[in-house]
Amino acid sequence: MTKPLVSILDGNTFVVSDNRGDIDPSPTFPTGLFSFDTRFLSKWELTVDGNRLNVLSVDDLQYFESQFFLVPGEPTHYVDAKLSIIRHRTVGGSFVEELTVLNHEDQPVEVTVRLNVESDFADLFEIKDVREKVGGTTVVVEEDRLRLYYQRETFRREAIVTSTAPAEFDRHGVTFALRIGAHQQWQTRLRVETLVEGAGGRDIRLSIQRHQSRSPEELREDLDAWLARAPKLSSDSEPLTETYQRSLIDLAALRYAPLTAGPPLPAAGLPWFMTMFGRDSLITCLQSLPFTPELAGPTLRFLALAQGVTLDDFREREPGKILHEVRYGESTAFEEQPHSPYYGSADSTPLFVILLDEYERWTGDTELVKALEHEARAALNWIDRYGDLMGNGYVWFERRNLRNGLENQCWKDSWDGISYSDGRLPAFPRATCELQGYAYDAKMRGARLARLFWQDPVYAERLEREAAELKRRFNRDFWVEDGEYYALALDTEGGQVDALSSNIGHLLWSGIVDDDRAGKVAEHLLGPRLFSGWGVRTLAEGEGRYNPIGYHVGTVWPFDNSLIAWGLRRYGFRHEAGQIAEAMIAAGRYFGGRLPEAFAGYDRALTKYPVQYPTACSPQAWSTGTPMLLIRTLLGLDPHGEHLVVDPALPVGMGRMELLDIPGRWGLIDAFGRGRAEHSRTPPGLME
Amino acid sequence: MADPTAEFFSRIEEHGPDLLPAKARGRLRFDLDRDGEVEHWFVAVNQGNVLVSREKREADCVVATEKELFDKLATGEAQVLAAYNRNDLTVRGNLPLLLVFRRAFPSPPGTRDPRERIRERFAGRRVAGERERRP
Amino acid sequence: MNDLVSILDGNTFMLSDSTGDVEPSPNYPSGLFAWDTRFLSRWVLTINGERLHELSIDDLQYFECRFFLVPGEPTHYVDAKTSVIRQRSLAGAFEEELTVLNHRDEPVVLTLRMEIDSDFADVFDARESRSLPGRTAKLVEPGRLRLCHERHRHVAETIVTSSEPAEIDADGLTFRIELGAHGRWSTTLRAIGTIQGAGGRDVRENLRGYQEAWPEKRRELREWLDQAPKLTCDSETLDDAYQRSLVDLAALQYIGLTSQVKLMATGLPWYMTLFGRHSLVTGFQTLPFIPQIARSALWVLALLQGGRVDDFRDEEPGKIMHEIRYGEPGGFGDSPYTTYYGAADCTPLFVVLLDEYERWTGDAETVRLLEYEARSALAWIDTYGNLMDDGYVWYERRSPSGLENQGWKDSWNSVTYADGRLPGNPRATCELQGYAYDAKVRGARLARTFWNDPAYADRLEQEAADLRDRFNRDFWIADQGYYALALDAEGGQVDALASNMGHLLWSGIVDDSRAEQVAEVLLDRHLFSGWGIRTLARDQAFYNPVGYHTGAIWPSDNSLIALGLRRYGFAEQAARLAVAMVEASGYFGGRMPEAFAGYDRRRTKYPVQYPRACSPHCSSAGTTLVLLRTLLGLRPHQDHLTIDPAIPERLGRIELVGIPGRWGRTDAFGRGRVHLEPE
Amino acid sequence: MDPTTEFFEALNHRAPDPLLGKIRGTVRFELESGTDIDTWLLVFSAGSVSATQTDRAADCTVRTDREYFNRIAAGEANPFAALLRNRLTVEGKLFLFSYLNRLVPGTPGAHEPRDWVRGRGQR
Repeated sequence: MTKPLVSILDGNTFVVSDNRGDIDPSPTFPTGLFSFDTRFLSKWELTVDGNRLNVLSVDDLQYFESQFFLVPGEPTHYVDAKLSIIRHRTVGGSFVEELTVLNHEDQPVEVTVRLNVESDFADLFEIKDVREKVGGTTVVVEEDRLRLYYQRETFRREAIVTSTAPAEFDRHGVTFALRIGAHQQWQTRLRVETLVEGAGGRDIRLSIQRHQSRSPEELREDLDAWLARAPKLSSDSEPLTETYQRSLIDLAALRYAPLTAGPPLPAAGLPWFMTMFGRDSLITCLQSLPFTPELAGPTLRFLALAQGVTLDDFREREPGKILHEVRYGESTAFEEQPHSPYYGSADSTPLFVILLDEYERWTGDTELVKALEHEARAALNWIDRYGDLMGNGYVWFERRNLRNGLENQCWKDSWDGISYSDGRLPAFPRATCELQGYAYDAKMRGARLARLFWQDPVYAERLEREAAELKRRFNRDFWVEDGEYYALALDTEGGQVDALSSNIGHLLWSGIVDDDRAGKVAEHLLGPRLFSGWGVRTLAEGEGRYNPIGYHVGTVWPFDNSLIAWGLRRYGFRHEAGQIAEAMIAAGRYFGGRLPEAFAGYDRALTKYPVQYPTACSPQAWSTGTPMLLIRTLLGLDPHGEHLVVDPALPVGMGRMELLDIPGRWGLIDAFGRGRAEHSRTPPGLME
Repeated sequence: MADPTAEFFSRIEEHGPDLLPAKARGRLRFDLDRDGEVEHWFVAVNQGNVLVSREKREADCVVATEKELFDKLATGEAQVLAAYNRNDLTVRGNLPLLLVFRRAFPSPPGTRDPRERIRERFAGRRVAGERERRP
Repeated sequence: MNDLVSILDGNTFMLSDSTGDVEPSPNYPSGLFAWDTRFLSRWVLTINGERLHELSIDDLQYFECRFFLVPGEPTHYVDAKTSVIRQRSLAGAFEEELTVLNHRDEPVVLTLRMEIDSDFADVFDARESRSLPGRTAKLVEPGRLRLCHERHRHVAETIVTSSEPAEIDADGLTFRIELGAHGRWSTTLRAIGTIQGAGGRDVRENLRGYQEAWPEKRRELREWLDQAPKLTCDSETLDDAYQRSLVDLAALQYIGLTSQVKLMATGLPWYMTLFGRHSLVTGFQTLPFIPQIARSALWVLALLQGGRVDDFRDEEPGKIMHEIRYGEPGGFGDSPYTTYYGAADCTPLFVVLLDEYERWTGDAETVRLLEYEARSALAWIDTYGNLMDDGYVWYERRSPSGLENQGWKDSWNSVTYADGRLPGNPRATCELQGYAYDAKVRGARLARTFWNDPAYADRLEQEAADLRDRFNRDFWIADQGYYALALDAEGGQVDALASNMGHLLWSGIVDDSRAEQVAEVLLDRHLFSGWGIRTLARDQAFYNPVGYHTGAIWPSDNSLIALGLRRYGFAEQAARLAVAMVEASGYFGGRMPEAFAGYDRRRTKYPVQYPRACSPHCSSAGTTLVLLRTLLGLRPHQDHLTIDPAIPERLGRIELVGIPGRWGRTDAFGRGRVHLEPE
Repeated sequence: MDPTTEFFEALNHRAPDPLLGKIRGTVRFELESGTDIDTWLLVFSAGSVSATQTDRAADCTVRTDREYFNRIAAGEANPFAALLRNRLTVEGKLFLFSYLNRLVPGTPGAHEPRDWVRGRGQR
């Protein structure tokens, strides 16, 4: 039986344990205390008189705080536990665990409480495929602390364990020999400090104000302030309000401060992606602009600062290119992994321009648009120069880092993400359809920026001309005549990679779809092959590689669906957009309002609940942004000049929706909407 | 030697009303097998009154078991439901009627009134009703 | 039991791990059980020798659920190429439909195997898994696997068949299957358990409802829900709890082997059989909603009323049964539980329910027909119940394997002095005296109104009044300001502070002058955790927040206390208790367990689970219904229903439509007006 | 002249570069070789940058050994990776250090992506 996992996080420092609170190395899922892509605790195992404990219940108090109620031995009916243990933990810079042992007996007891502690200092990359460490780990037992450190040349990471109550430390953990009086309790606070060594043996991260260890109180205040700034949603649909609240909190949880920039940015997802991803961050910011615009500015600045200026094959870096991923672990530090940073994605560059424009439309922050003119132009140039590998006006990708670069440099980046209808894989380079959509949108938006803020009408016209040509060419080359949808990609011979996929939904969002074809596209998206009833599948049922539990070839991705709904709305398919929103919100309900990275593509008719995708990342930034974009879509929010246009289209049964204090260039404004029919609840026993 | 089964039936014919609910009514037949030879006991219960005969007549509830076991039931050594659960006693027809009739079976031999034991144990320790309050 | 998955149908249930597999465990009775006998103790699915892992579980109905599985340990980024859907249902027989999906673009050959075994253990032996006397055989027959256990004339059998051809061996079924690209394959496995009765037939054959197919069940469930009053309220939590409770009450019904009427199984997994106490309490709780539950409880318990003195079964004439078991050990006299009578509270409660039942339904016929049994019950109170000849109800077990404590708190350590000492036997716990008092008062009404015996009525009322006086003299601890938990054999006060006192309010034996003090103590922080009232106060020697009867919180206990508070006019306190319970139920998906831990609410965000508590449990399900009754202040008054709502503001509007009773059907409506501080 | 000196000298002949945006600030480099340490001072002022060997305090100090900085200056080593493994340390304003990424050359022999695609034959 796979035990449920419990995680708490504060930016890219996080703890994942089993539901007893124990950490035990597992190859399939990273449990441990992690910070900056390094595992600082690989074992954190509590025993009482040598026995593991069993969980009665788990309180998830805050994203950075949880509490476990435990008893010794396997719980059995009718036999009462004489002891119980409460394990209260928080993470905020450092990891603090408060242990309380309660004696329920009428006489004193003597117990030995022990924590087994180990660290393998694994780089996150080494957890998926374990390998021999090059450096060495040293354990130092001191009077009042246990120090574990790892050294490889100048690279040094250290974990320091201390306890407020007297303890015996040894090489493998810490022991407390206790005598607890009748109905008394014993308590200690264990603290685990992590050290990423930099100048003068001090922690590199000290330069980041945000990194300083923060108390639960500070974190709580910070969270309250964050929630107070966000628009207030009130709605008849409990699942919707639930998922909105959850999303706001998760997005707060995922904020982290990279080494080089001040204000926090959204990390991509727990546990595999607790770092900056160009694509994920840009899309999350697009989704959340109407709600938490404070993320977009810093994200744009950071990505601009890290924009490529020179060529580098190992890192797939090119001038003007926006990064794919930054990592801070050992394998990156020693240039075995290319993530310092890695640039292997073809979509983050156009998306950078798109966000910059959308950001200005909402916030009116012309300063930033002017400040980043050079970077925006460099990005637009990249599209035509380095993106256009085949010199035929499309954006292509092919990796130059053959060791550990990504094969597919679009959002569906698993090896089998791009295939023909019959399942064959096309040769490289590949030009996926959504990339062309993004490029088109980037040019159109770039034109607006050039005209309004860069005083360069000539450049603006040129961009618009190029965009128009691209759209014409695209509708000629990508349209699959007999299937009446857009091909997933073009291959090097200009042939159509003809699988039917969710990517066509992004085309609507970008506006590259010819108006007379939009209807067909919408039909496909909501048709039985793509729409599972819980959402649009990444790949249509019946395609060669379709697999309802395939990462990019059949599962349903919430963020994907949010962009599709937005696109449908853009082309006036109000009802269809509502259908997708309804499905997502309904699905969210079964994940406690927290939409995961992805879930299985089985037909809704077949499953009462959306089926989990094995070990999907959760929370995941752009899944967190999904409910927000859906709300924007349902209410039809769009900035026009200095005003916010509201044009609600709520599905039947969603009832009333009210979004108050939407921030933007207009100050704060409210939006209202109402679904036509009231929704009725079925008793739990009778759900079909 | 005496036949516990026969004694049992003659006793309930006499004391039926004290043993059975006033409103109890119905006809039971007990088919008791002694090495292949079956003897029948027919019992008609009406307003608690009991008429016993040895006829093999139609009944609402027919109970089949071994004579040997029934002798044990008749003396209280065995219990009806336990016998039924282990399939040593089978029933056709109106099972609830047997449950009503169950009240007629005696206690296990040597059973005493629980209150007597208590009285002995606490003899002289206390007089009912009068109790000194302890702080 | 968060990591276990159960489906049930009356006293038949299947309890497996979260992948649907069954392996014997010492800590809980996993497997397919019916009539207290385990018919499947092993039911493990493998593909090419590999165990499966769950993606998710759909609980479709109480009698059917579905597992989505993949072979091997699921990992990120590596897509499973096969998935398995395992859909099971219980309706008489156990059926499991296995569907294997091939997600590859090419054909694949797989070996699917179901490992099968049965130890035919009694539900209690399942704990110690000791092997039964008698012989067990595994017979491989054409098209089926037959497992049988034989002990003397007692024969239990499990027969497993498959709709698709299988290779059958003594330890299970094997399928070698070939699936096309994206193909699917499926088979339906059927396991039937039988116990041989008259003429080798399944003793359960003649029972109505047994062997129903599940579409039939679905229809029955709809009808059941349609009969119950409709609730509309602002609180989704309350609504969930109400719906869940109605469904669980339906789920727990089974048809009695001997009585052949619908009975209430008590709690999954340990108590899937009739308990006198719980069916009486549940009958009482559900009267305003589903009166037939009370009706069948009264009838079956009357039928099984004690008829003789039997020390092994703690049986006495007129005594109402504690518990009935159908397992083999009972049959062979290894255990007294075939029909066990070791309970001192069931007998008075029987009379209490009979009267309450008539007040709601006006079914005088039943009251007349059960006169004899009711009188025998009342007689028991003064004779066998009155062990010390002092007019109180006492208990002391005579059966070596009987229960030490024969009140509702029946674990060994549940009756103690404040300092933790255990009193000697016999013991007279306070709530028993309350029940006896109430039984006499109600019995008097029945005698006068229906049995035409005013003399008897007068006598009962006289006795009740005396009892009330005596009780308030002997049980009241003046310096503490609460009632003793019990009296010991010397007449000393067993002075632990426990929830039992709340029942005294429900029975009406408390002097009006003391009611206020009692209510205060009940809602004081030592007893009231913020989620509910603890079985034992926080400052008592034996207190243990995870102690079954020494600190845990029992919903059913709280429901009777709420009724008691209402009876004495403490509407606000009752509302406070009710809303706490409702909020707790929210964390159990509306399904209140048998009990949960007694930690202070300030300390826990969620109510903490009691280890392996029974769930669903009939009188916990009944509790939600009592909470509604309490909040709306429902009381039958001759031929009318009186309504007197006391609803906390944060529960908002409550509307209960179609409340059945002697008045036909009527509605109740109330709005949140009581202001309470958050706990 | 070693790569380090070349690198810094070249900065002085560099035309004002939009890459540097509007940043102002000073970065001090301490490059030790054996016993002696030679220092360089970068001065960013509104789009232009100058490098001198003056020895004075700055907003941000970068320390490593000369031999390793030669590799950075030649585009062979990655400054950010060096920071992560503590091969190079930074004190003061980290964001100024990150502009170093914009000044150092690309990796020697890196391919123009289009050439890479065309040149597939050779691989």
